[in-house]
Amino acid sequence: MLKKQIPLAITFITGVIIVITFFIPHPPFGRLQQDALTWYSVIFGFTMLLGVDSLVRFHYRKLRRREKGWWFSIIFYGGFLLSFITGVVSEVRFGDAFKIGSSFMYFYNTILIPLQSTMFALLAFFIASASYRAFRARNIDATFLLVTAVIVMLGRVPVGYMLWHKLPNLTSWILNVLQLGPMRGIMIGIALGTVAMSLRLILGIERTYLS
Amino acid sequence: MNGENISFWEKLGKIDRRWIFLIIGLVVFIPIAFGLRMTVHVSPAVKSAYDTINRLPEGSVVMISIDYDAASMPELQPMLKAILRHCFDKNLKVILINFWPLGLPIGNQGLEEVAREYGKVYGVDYMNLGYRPGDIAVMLRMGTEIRSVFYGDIKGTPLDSLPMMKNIHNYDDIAVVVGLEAGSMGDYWVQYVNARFKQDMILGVTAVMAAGVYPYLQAGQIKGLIGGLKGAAEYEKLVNHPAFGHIGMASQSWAHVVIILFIILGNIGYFMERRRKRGL
Amino acid sequence: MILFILFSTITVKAFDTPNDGGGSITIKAYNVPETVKKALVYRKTEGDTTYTFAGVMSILSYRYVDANSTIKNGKPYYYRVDFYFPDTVISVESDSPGIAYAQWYDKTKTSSLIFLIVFSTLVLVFIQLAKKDPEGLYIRKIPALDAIDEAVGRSTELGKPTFFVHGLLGITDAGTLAALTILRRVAKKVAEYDTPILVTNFDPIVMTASQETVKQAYTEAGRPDAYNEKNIIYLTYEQFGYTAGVDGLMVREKPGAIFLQGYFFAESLILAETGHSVGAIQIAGTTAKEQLPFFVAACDYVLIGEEMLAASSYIGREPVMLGSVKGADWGKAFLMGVIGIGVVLGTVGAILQSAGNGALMNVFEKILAFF
Amino acid sequence: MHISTNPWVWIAAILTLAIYSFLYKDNPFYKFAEHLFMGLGIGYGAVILWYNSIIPRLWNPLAHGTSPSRFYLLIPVALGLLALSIFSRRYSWLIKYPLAFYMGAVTGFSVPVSFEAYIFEQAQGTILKHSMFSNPWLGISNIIMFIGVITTITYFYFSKHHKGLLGKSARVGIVYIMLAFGASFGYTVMARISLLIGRMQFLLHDWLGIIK
Repeated sequence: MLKKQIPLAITFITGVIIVITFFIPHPPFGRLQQDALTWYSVIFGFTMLLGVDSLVRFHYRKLRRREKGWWFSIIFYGGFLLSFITGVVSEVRFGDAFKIGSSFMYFYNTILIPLQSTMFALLAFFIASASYRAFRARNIDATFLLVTAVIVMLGRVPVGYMLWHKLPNLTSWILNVLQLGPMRGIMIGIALGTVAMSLRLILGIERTYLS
Repeated sequence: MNGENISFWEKLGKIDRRWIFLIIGLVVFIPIAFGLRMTVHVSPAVKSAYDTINRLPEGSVVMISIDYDAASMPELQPMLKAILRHCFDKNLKVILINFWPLGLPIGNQGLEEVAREYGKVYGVDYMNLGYRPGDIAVMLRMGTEIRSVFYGDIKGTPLDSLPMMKNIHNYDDIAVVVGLEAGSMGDYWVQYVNARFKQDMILGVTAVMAAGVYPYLQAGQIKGLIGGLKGAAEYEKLVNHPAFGHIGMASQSWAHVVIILFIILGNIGYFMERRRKRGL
Repeated sequence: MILFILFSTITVKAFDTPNDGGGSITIKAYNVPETVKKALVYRKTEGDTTYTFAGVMSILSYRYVDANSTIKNGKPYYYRVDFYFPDTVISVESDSPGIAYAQWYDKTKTSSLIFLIVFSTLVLVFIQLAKKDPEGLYIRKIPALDAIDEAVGRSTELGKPTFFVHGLLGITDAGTLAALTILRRVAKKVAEYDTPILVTNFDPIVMTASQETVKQAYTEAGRPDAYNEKNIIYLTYEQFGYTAGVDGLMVREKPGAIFLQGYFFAESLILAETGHSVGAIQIAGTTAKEQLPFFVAACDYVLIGEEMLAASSYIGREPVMLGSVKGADWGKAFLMGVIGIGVVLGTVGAILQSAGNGALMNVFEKILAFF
Repeated sequence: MHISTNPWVWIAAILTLAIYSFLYKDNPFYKFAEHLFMGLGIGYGAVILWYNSIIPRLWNPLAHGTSPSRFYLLIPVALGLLALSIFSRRYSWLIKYPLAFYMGAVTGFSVPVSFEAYIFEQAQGTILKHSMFSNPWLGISNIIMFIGVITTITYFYFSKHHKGLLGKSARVGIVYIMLAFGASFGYTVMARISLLIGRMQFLLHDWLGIIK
C-alpha cells in the first residue's frame, strides 16, 4: 500500500490536475503549472546532493584503496573544490557568478571554456571518421543516405558552387523539402508516442520507475 | 582471411581512423598557419547587409548585439570584426550590447581590437553597454529610453558622461541594429524590435541557423543576412579586408573535399572487397 | 483640418484580455494612419488624477497588453494612447474603462481539448478491448530491441562489461522513461548472464531511478544478492564533462556492448564513435531528431524516435500495453485523415479559386484556423 | 611569432592539447583533463543549481516573502528530503514519493504541450495552403514533402503487419528517412569543422602567435 498504491495515486492525481489546469486560466488553477515547475526545481536541488555524494564517494573509494590511477581522483577533487569555492565566493561578492572580474568567471573563461570547446571540436574529427565508415553503398537505403549527405556537404562550401553553380539551390531544396517532410513525420510520431506513454503512466499501466 | 589476399584497393576500405584524424587536422591547420585564402562569391543576402550599412551617413549609430558565446565564436567573431571594420572605416558610431552574459568578454575583446586598429576613442566613437538580464523586456524598454535599463556602460560609467551617448536615447537614434546570433535572441529582435519600432535590422547567424531565419529576409523584416563563416568571408571581401573568414573558408572547403574523398575511397574499398568475395 | 480628421477617426478600446487568469487588460487602437512613428500607452484608475506610463504599443498590430502587477481584477482602468506622427502628437482616450477578470476556460485551447479527448478515448477503448480479448494483438518487429539479448550475450562471451549510457535530459523526458524500460531489460539479461554492467548518469534523479530499476531487474532474475549500487554512477553536471568521462570509461573498460539511450545533444557522435573504436556492439535510441542521423551512421542498431517510446510495450507484451499502442496508432490514422482532408480541400480550393470560386477556400481556411 | 606570456593562455592551450591527445589513444594527459573537467563540472553544476533554483525559488520566498501561500513550498522540501532516503537501506523506498510526483508532473506537462507544440504545429505546416501553389514547382515540392510526412508516419505504425499498402508506404517512409538523415548529416559537417577552426585559431593566434 505505502510502497505501491500511494505513489501510483500521487502520479495519477498530479498528472490529471496538471492536464486540466492547462485549459483553466482562472486562479488558482492557472498558476498551478508554474508552481509545479517551482516544486520540481526545488526537489531537483535536493537530488543534486545525491549526485555529488555518488561522485565524491566513488573517488574516495578509489583513493582509499589506491586503485589504479588513484591520483587522478585528487585532480577530480581539485577541480570540484576550485569551481565550487570560486562560485560561492563570486556569488556572495558580486551577486552573480558570471560577472566580469569575478574569480568564477575567470576560471570559467580560462579553464572550463577551453575544455568545453575542445571536447566539442572533437566532432570535426569524428564526423569525418563516421562519414568514411558509414557512407558506403551497401544497399539501397545506405545509398540514399550517402547521396544526399555528399550533395549537401558540397553544396555548402564555395567548391560546390564552382563545380556546378546550381548546387547550392539543389542543397536548399533537399533541406527544405526532402528533409523537412520525414523530420515532421518523426516529430509527430514522437509527440503521439509521448502522449500515449503519458496516458499509460497516469493510468498506472507503465510503472517501471516504481518497480 | 589473411592479410596477403587483400589488394591495395581493398585496403582503402580499412584505413585506420587515426589517419583520417591526422589528415583532417592538417587540412584545417595548413590554410590557417600559412594564410591560404579562398575565392569567395558574394551572395545577395550579404551584399544587401553591406549596402544597408554602406548607405548610412557619417556619424550614424550602429548597435551590434552579441548574442553568442565561445562555442559559436569561430563563426561569429570574424563577422563582428568585418562589420566593425566597415563601421569604423565609414566613421559610424558603434554601440555593443550583450544578451548572452558569457559573450561579454568575447564581444568586448573583438571591439577593442578593431577599435585600436582604427585609432578610435572609447565613449566618442564606440561604447559597450554590457549585459542586463531580461531579454525581451530589455529590448522593449530600450524603445523608450536606453537609460531605463542601462544606467551605465560595461564598466559602470554613467551613460551621460560618454560624449557619444548625449543624443542617443532609444531606437529612433539608432540607424541599424546588427544581431549576431547563436540562439533564439535573433527571433526576438525581429519579432519585437523590428515589428514594434520598425527598426532596421541585419542578422548574422551561425551556419546551422541560416536556413531558419531566411524567411525574415524574404519577408523584408531584416535588411540583410550573413550566414556562417561563409557569410563572414563574403563580408570581409566586401570591406576589402580578407581576414579570418577567408582563411577559415579555405580550411572549411578543404575539409569538406577531404571528407568526400574519404567517402569515395571507402566505397572503392567496399566494392573491391565485395567483388573478391563474389569471385570466390 | 487634417489634424481634426485624424483626431476624430482614431479610436481606442480597452477590454479584458480573453482566455487568461485575470490581471491583464488589452488596449487596441483602430483607424490609425500609417504614418504613425510610435504609440505610448498611459493608464489611470479610480482615485488617480494623472495618467502613468504603461508601455509601448506595437504599431503593426496596434495592440498592447497591459499586465502590470498593479492591475486588480474587477477594478476599472482608464487608458490614454499618445500617437506620435512626424509633425504632431495625438492623444486618444479609451471610450470606456477596461476591467480585468479571470476566465474559467481558455477558448484558444479547444482544438487541443478535442484532440486530447479523441486520442485518450481511442487509447482507453483499445486498452479495454485488449483486456477482453488478448488474442490477436500484434506489434511489428523492432530489430533494435530484439538485438538487446544478442548484444549482452556477446559481451558476456567476450568477458567484457556492458555499458548503459543515459542521455542528458531528466526524468521529465519521455525518452528518458523509455530508456529506463530498456535498462530494465538489459539489467535482467546482465543478471541472468552474470556479467558486469555500468550505468552512467547525467541527472541525479535518473540515477536514483536507475538504481531502483536495476535492483528490481536483479530481483526478477532471481539474483538480488548480485546487485551492486556502485555500478550505477553519476558522472558530472556538464555536457562535455560527461562526454569526456564516458569516453574515458569506454576506452579503459572496453565494454562489449554499449547502450546509448535517452535524449542526447551534440555529444551523440563523440560517444558513438568512441564506442565503435573499442569494438562494442552499439544500440542507440533517442527522441532527439537532430542526433538520429549520427546514431544511424555510427551505431549497429538504432531506435528511431517513437520506436523507443514503444519499447515498454514491445518488451513487456502485456495486453494492456499493446492495446494502448493500438489506440495510439488509430490516433495516428485520425491525424493523417485530418491532414489528408486538409490537403485535398486546400488543393481543390486553390484550383477552384484560380478558376474564380472561393467558397471551398473559405471552408478550408476555417479548418486551418481550427489548429 | 609572439608566443603568449599569459600563464592562463598556456593552461588553456595545454588542456586543449591534452584533450586532442585522446584522438591518438588514451593517455595520462587526457585522463588529467578528463578528471579535472568532471570535477569542475560537478562543482559548477552545484553552484549554478543552488543559485538559480534553491536561493530564488525556495530561500528568498520563505525567508523574505510575505504571501501565506509561500508555506506550500515546504511540500517540495519534504519531497526533496524523502529523496535523500536513499541513503538509508530500510527507508530507501520512500524515494518513490518524489518520483511519483515527478512522473505525474511530467505527464501533466507533456500531454498538452505535445499537442500544441508538435502535433498541431507540424500538421498545420503540412496541410497545403493556397500560397504553396503560387507556382507549379513549389506545388510539386510541397506534394513531395507531404508524401514524406505521411509515409514516415506509417513507418511508425506498430499494431499492424507492414504488408500490402501499409508495407509499401512504410518502405517509402524509410527511403525518405534515409534521405533526410543524409541531408542532416551533411548539413552539420560545416558547423563541426568550424569548431576545429576555432580551436586552431586559439592555438596558432592566442597561444603561439603564428598568425595575426
